[in-house]
Amino acid sequence: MKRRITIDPITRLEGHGKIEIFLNEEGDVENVYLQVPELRGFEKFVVGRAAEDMPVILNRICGV
Amino acid sequence: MANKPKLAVYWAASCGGCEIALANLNEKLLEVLEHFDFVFCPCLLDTKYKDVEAMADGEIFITLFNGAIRNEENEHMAKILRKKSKILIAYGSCAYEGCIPGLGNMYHGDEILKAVFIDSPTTENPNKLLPMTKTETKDGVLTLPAFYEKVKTLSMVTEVDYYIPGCPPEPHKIWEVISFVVEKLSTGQSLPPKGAILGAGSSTVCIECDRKKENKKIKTFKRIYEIIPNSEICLLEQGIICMGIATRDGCGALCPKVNMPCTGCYGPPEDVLDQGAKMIAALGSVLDIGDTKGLSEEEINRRINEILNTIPDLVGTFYKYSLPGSILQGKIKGR
Amino acid sequence: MINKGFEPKIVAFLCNWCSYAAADKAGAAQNTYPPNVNVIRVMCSGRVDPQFVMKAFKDGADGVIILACHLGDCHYKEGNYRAVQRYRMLTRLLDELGIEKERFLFDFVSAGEGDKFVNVLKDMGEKIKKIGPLPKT
Amino acid sequence: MKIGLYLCKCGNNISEKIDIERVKGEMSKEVYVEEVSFACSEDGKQQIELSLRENNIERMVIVACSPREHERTFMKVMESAGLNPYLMQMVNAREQIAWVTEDIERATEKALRHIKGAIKRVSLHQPLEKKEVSICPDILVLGAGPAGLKAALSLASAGRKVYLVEKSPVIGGMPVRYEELFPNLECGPCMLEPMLGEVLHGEYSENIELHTLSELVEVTGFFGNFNVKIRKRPRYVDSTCVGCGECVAACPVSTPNEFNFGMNQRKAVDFPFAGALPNIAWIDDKTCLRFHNQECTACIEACPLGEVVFRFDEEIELFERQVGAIVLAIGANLYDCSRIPNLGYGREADVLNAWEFERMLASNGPTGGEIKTSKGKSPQRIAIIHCVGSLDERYVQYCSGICCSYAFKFNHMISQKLPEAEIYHFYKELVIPGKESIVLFNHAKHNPKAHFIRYDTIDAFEITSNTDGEILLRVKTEEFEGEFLFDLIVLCPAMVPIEDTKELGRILEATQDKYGFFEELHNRLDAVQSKIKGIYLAGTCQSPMDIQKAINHGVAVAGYILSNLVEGRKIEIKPIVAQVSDRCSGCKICIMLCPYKALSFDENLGRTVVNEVLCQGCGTCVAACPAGAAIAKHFTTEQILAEIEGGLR
Repeated sequence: MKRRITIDPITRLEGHGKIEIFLNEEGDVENVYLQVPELRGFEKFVVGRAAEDMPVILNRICGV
Repeated sequence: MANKPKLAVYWAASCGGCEIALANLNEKLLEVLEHFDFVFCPCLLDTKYKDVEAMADGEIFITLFNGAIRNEENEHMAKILRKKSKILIAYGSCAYEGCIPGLGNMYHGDEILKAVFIDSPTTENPNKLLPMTKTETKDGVLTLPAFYEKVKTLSMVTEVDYYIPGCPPEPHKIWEVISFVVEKLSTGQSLPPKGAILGAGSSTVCIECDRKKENKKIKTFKRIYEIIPNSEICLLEQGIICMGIATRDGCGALCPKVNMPCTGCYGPPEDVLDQGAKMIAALGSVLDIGDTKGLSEEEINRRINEILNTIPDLVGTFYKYSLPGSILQGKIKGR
Repeated sequence: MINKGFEPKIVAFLCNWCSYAAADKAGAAQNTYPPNVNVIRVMCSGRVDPQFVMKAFKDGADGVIILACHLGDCHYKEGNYRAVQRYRMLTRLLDELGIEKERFLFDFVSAGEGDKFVNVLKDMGEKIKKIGPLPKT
Repeated sequence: MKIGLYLCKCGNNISEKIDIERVKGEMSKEVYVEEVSFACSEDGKQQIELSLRENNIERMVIVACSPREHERTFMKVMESAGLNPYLMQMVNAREQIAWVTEDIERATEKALRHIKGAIKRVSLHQPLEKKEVSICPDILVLGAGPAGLKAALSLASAGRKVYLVEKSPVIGGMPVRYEELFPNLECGPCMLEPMLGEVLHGEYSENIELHTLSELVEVTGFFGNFNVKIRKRPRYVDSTCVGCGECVAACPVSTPNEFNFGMNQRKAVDFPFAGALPNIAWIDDKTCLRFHNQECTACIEACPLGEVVFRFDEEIELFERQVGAIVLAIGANLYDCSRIPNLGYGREADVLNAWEFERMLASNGPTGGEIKTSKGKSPQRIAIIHCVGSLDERYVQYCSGICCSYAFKFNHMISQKLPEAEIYHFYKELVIPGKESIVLFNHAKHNPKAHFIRYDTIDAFEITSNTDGEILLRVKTEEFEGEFLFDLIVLCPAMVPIEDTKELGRILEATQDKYGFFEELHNRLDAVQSKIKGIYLAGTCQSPMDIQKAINHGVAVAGYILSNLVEGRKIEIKPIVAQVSDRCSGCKICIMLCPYKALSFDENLGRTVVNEVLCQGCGTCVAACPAGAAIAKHFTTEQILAEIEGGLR
């Protein structure tokens, strides 16, 4: 029987992740999708800020 | 064991620094565990969303919610945790006022997606694909939470009981809140009124800063790489924009203590709605444009502008942590 | 974009001694002007907290104006200088936040200048009509 | 909280433009609404008062005319209804809505917006109470020239204690050194001496504590309660001196006499000039031999009273006094003519400024009143240059308004003393204000020896001397070019602030105008009050003026003080002042913003405190306070935000 296993969220790491595992009729893994639902957009909002603010802003990408 | 109140810690749009601040309680964490059962914390425990959803309403005693509301999932979790928790605390600057992710409020949501997935020089995306909330695959439908146009604070999407400011909150302040709550509970006393700010003072960082403060007059603003500041005198008086004057106390003036200006992570002090507005009010009042007697309006404006030109980025400077929680919440869009 | 029927909402902060008196003078002269202005009386233009300006925009104003005594004529000596300095700084911030310069003005109106008061308001109204309403958040 | 909304129809001034029925209809049930025909009339006030009582109203919004017109009226109504007068808000429906809006519907909507704002605001109002502080009725007067003397005398005769502090050893100011005064050639000392006598030993002189050779060095406090510190330099001669002058004759050392601008010598012990008051000798320790390690006793020996009069061990004395008000009457200076080098002043001995010439004309002056050149010659050709430094962007922009008048007095006095002398008036503009100056002008105009030449800029002159000791004056203007030889040139320079203005301004925190004179509160309505409450301005330290105006200033200041600072009456503090909560972090942003110096930092409390006597309630500090710790009573941030929100939403 085909099955779908959802691991949401993936844990004991920094960040947000979700894993979708699709099993085939035999119960073997047929496909796995890793999704990262997280986006904050540092790439965009650092543009135009003062250079000396970069260490202050970018160390908030990951605080772990 | 079973009688201990339950504690949850969740992160929405955040960096995990708030979890680390909690971990920095070190051996005191063991004391926390004496009083509470940790039931949910993706960083540390394997509890899944569905486990949380399965809990009874109000089953969790306290949820420390960190992270801003950047997408649908953040909001969904905020609402779930609200229902499941007796006390929901906006823990850390992101949940309290939007913090660094809130700088995204200067842009449209699609501008951000484009910058990240299409224009970024390290991204290979020839088909210019953008994340979608629903994707049909041969295996089935995959979903992603919708990316919001605007970052919201926790209180914009659900009712919040208390706030703990800071990016991140200082561990000793977190301990203060926890022991305060434990003490109130063990002695049967009532908790502070809803909406209270915990783990911080009501004044500003200056009250914790030992630097010598005199009357202020600013001829020109200095960027931090331009001078090595005197470590005894108020940084603002040396021309460095220190947000300490308009930032709630509680951190112990960490940054000024190491000769760096406060960047404002504890948010505005009590009864101040907008940190940036207050910085404008204060700094705008002490610009030293010399003797104005007999000067024409043009000359006065020229002198004011000359000083203001020395600040490169007002929003990034004054609203680094508080844009979504500020009065205007971000850039007015629509043009 | 033509904004037919769009009547901009303007919040005007008037200082008690000069510009508020000018508004009264315009009244006494029955010098009519569009009624789209909400007047907030403050003792001095120096009392205008940038939070007030932001709050006005937030609550639906399409334009905000601060009217003060002429430089050198402030009833409180220097309050209007402080107000000008803050205004200049706030204009820059509001610009970064997407609020056009036409929407936030500062001007000097003495107690005798009832006509100027009316003209400044009319003029501001016309300019805001051209750029349209401020998008609501 | 029960809010009462009273709608004044103002006859039909308001009701014909604002649909009162619609306003009533849109009010929520919690708001009590009532119409009044003429709210400000006796009937109207009674109606409101009764209604406030009968309906148990706690807050009132009154829709009527401008608060500038009737806010006080309705505050009184509140009081008579037993309510705190500050629990009220006015909507200016007449001047700012009914009279300026054509369309009834839109006027009504505008009124509704303002009413909603007012209702939201008034619910946040706080009851406020007036406070009172007691005062010290004594007064410090700085400067004993005509203005200061008149102020001191007026106050003393009203029974007030006056501390009259004069920097020099002599009282009377400048005019007491002039032989004759314009416009009617009255003798300066004759005119002023009765006043000086009054101060020294008149009916009310016991109310005046005079300190010559003294200066203000420090002041703390505020209107009603200043603490002033005075530094008194020693005179070395006590008040038992009879002023006989025997010591002067005996004194073996001389020095240039500054009271005659160095035109002659005086002794180490001397009187500044003949007839100077107080008539007590004065020893100049910079010159006297005894202060240079020499054993001179010439004066002691010559003195008919002997040693008892002398106080050589006197030292600089510092003392404090409590006063309620301070009068600044420190006078003015003449523009330094040497800053315009082409005029030769300071270089050519026979180019004098007006003060030097006044002393030359004075019978108690260095020449005994004789006009003569530095070589002792009787001058036959004299130039009087008006407008020196005046009306010139580079030097002094203004016209002092008195120079032409005294220049024509000079003309008159010269022609009396030297009937043959030719007098040339070089002027930029002729200014002869007032009802009397014309007499001296006419006299000069009809004087066949007087010549008038107009110049456009002070650069028109080139003044040098020739080998004969004559002064060569070349003048070249657009209309006129010529070369003259003069024996004497008199410059009439602009009146400018005295050097002490700046330092005293610093001590008192009294501001100066763009020219450096003490700045008045209002140039027409309040020229004798400084911008600091309780510090008054009299005479030429405020602006150039003649003696008449300076005397008037003295009286005006006394009048102000007698009505503002009444013995036994407390000073009422208006409730609309700033307040600083203990949330203040001590950043000190606010302190320098206060134009009234009402804010100071309290080291013990660790925060800023407000002096409610000085605070005028402008709210600039409140807007600036980044900690939200400063509060503007009756204009709180929360109240104003509520008014904004109420009017927009």
